[in-house]
Amino acid sequence: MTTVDGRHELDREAERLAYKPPEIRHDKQGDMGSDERINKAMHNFVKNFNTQTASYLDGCLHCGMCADACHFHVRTDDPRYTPIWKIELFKRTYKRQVGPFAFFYRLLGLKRQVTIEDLEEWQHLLYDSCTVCGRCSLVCPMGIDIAGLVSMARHGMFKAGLVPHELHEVAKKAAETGSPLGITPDKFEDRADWMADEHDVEIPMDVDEADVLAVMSSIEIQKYPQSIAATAKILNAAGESWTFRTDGFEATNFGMLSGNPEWQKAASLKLIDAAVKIGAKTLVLPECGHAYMALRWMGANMYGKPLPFKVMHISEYLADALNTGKIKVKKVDKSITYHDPCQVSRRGGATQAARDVLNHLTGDFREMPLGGDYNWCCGGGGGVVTIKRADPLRHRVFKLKMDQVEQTEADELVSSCANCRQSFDDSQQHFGWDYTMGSLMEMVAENLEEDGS
Amino acid sequence: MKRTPTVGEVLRAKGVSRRGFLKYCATTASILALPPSMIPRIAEAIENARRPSVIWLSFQECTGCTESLTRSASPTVEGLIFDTISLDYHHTLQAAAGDQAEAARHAAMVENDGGYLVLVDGSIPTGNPGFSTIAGISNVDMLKETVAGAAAVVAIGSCAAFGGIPGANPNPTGAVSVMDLVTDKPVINVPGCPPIPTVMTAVLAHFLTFGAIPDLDKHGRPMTFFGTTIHDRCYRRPFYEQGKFANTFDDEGAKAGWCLYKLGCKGPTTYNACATAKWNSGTSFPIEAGHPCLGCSEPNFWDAGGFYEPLSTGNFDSGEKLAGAAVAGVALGAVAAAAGRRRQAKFTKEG
Amino acid sequence: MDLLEFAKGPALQVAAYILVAGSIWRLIGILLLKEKPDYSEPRQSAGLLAALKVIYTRSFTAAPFKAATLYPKMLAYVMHIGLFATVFLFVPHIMFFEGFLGIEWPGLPNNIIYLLGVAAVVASFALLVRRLTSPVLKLISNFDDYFSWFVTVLPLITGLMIPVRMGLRYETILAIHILSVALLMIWLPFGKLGHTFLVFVTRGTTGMVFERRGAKT
Amino acid sequence: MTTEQESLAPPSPFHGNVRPILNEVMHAIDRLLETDEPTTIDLAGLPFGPGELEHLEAALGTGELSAKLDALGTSRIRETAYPGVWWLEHRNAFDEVVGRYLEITRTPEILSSQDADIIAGRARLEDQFE
Repeated sequence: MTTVDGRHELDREAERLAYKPPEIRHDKQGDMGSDERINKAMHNFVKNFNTQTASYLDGCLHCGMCADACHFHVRTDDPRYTPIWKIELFKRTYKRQVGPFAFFYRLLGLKRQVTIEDLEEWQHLLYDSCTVCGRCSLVCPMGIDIAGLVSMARHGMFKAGLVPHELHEVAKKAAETGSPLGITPDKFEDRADWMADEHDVEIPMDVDEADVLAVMSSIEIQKYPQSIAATAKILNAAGESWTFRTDGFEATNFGMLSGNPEWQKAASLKLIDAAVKIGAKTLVLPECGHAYMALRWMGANMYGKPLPFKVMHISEYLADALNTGKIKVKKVDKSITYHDPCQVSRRGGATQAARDVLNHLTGDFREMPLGGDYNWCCGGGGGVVTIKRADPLRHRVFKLKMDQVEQTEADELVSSCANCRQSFDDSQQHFGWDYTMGSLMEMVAENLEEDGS
Repeated sequence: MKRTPTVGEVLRAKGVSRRGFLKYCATTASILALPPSMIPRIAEAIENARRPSVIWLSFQECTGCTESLTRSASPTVEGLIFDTISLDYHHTLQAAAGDQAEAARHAAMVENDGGYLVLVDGSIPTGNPGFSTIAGISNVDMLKETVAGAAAVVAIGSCAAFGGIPGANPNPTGAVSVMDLVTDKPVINVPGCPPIPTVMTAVLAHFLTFGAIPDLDKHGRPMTFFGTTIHDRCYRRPFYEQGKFANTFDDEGAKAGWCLYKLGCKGPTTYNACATAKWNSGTSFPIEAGHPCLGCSEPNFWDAGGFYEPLSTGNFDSGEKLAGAAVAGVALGAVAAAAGRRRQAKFTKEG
Repeated sequence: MDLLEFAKGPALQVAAYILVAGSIWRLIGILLLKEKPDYSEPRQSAGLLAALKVIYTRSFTAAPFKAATLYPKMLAYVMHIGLFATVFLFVPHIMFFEGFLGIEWPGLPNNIIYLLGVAAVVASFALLVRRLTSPVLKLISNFDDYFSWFVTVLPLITGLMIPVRMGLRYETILAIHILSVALLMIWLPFGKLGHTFLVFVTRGTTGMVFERRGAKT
Repeated sequence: MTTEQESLAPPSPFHGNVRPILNEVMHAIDRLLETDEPTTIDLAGLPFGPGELEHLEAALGTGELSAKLDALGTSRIRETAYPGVWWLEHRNAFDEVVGRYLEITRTPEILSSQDADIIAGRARLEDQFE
């Protein structure tokens, strides 16, 4: 599928975990001719058109208000970053191929065929400059979920071999090794053992039957391994029958982010199968935004039937455990503000959970201006953080986030998404910023009242 | 050819004073809707105008137009105009009958060749010439013969102007209007069912005063009287703008004299002078009497929708065809969706 | 047959057929596409009520976006309210609807209608200026946007010309007005003006999908 | 019918068309004073609702002078309560109103004896001596 291989090594120095910048970019994968790429893109755009997407694509008024909601447009004033423009090719294909008047569009040539130049240009618009944060979906007077359409448009781009170099490599590695960072089951077990020793915590691994299956993201395993210990501490304190599984531990889903439905499905099924195997009642997702979207809201649809277990984000689990008294925390004497991961709060509906947790942790929780559902994205979601060439744009966008955080004047900044966290870390380094992003879960783990249960 | 006396001479012979003449001119200006500043010019023109010869032909008509014209008993100021014209043939009004009458017509035609006026009321049947004849002459033939030497033709009433009732659907006699048949002479239409008497006399007064036909609109009607709509000059217009309408003929709105639009008033599309000239010696006009305007001075008013249907009502068929359109929409939508799905299936297979 | 009769009769009739058939065509064409079931466990039940909720709530701008979208939103409100009032609350129009619906409803005084109509025209022109000058709108606009603007504004202008007349005869300008409405009716189902009915589908869909997740709608 | 309608008419003299006409009269008086230019308003050309003409007549009132003219029917020429504003009403021999005018002038032209009539009168007078 790809012409680049084996030239990627982890960049262990960077504040975000990623591969080193490619010496030669290969933003086209495979050796397809232009016509074939166009056909692939079009065919795989077309697969996504159903009643919901069709009504969205037919309903746009071209009012342009989505531009005012998009951080990329707000910060650059570049009209190409108008969200609905990002799906222009997708929309055009719909009108030509499947829409109610497609016959006339084709007959009269009303919508220009998509060209290879278009597709190449749109790679930048669909990947580098969209974090699928969904802010635009909230401003749209027609109620069109533009972010959802971007995700679908990526399917066509992937099949046409037009994914940005790094994102494609990461996704490919995830498909091949089960982890975008190449973390093998053995390596995961090693790091879990290390953390068990380091933090003196019992970490059940590969238990045959358990009520709760806990999973992690590679970003945490590699960069924030203390998360493994924190997860264990909390689940142990709550008295859960739980386990990690080496046959299903990776929560990230780069198949989804890069636009390959098959890889997306494979990644989700791995977790689902593991949970089913141990008879789990609950699968607790780690601090990862897109993992929540992938499994909580799309997992069952990959599975083809309802899941036989509950899927919870760790913040939801924590809120539930604290609210029911399963675990208890000491109050920290600090003011805290919270960065909402888009896929968990705005698009996932779990906005309140983190606030419940924070209110247990501090008497001085400070909501950011526009906090909660209208939160500005970290700028790194949707796979953008992996794309090196997008760094200048991403940093530019991060300014909005910095203003938002600074206005709270809070002592601590936490979030519940490792992807946001590495995006913050990277931007912090870039700007020499004061705030360091912390983890909500780790903060809970650090302040557990041991005998409180 | 004997010299016809001027109007001034006629009036003086009748013992009308200069004051009376000025009063007459003022009234004429009023009839012609000319500004009072025109009175001196009118006076001068009328003073020296000569009596034109007029031949009146009646075809498929009800004599309502003649009734309207003669409603004001002589001597009136309007009546004076008829004193100043030479009505040489009018088979309702003239004393002569039969051959004598026809002889009078021919005499007038010969004597005033190229200078006389022909007034026509009633429409002309073309289906069968036998449908309407006078003295054994079909209407078409008599019209053509009489008009040949005329200066102008005045079609009095909606039948002569546009076909009227005889010409209404299904038009059994094949009735047509004067202007359908007369194409080589100026035709002035004075429609109305009947036309306003002063308007009829005003057309004659204009011809008399200025020796020319007045400015006409696209339907051949004098702009002076048919230049604005009933609605434009209706005293109930403010109620229209305020949205105050009579909904039935006996509701409070009707009693309060509100706008009759909802009861089918055709005032907005009807060009006539009723709202200002009024009827029955200036007493009132239909809307003032509480009835919507029927639009009688407009072409084909009999066939232009119901009298009591509001103007803005569309001429829709029943809902059945709309339902048919809906069914067609469902079918087209289903076909389009099926085509879309087929394309999706094909593309999915092709990958 | 004169122009007015043509406008009131065949023109309006054909336009009505196209309006009905085209709208249903488009709706059915969308609704009969494949529909994928959602097996995810809902956070809360969200059926028709959720759809209705969002159909209503999206009529208003969420507070965080108010400042940025104030100008176009105000114009859009004025335009839509003006359009609604002129179409449905002008007494002669109500008569028109009553003619085939058999029901009537109270209208507004004409002077208020004229005022709202003029406001709608002014707002429409301001929106056009915006479309022609804003870099975003210049980029994303196409023929549909401009033509739809034209066919929407045309009946407003021709309608407002009726009381003013502008030297044209009443029945001529009325006929032109009705023909411009016919043009609007013919175009409505096919271009972006389809949002007249699609707005219920798009907002409703989003309402059901996102309320189900308990997410922000 | 009439009583009912009158009772519904507002009591203000500025009813319907009355107001703009009175306004025009006022401007005409100004013109007369400033440039000596007389004005004639033909009331027949104006749309009046029931009772409006009577309102106008009442609003203008009656002044010091009124005259009756007998020529082709009677005419009444009356100064209104506003000097310089004259109410003229022409009737035909059938006593039907054939014209109504408001003249804003010092003396309506029709009141002056006309040369033609003076000459004719003098001729008649001369005949008396024969």
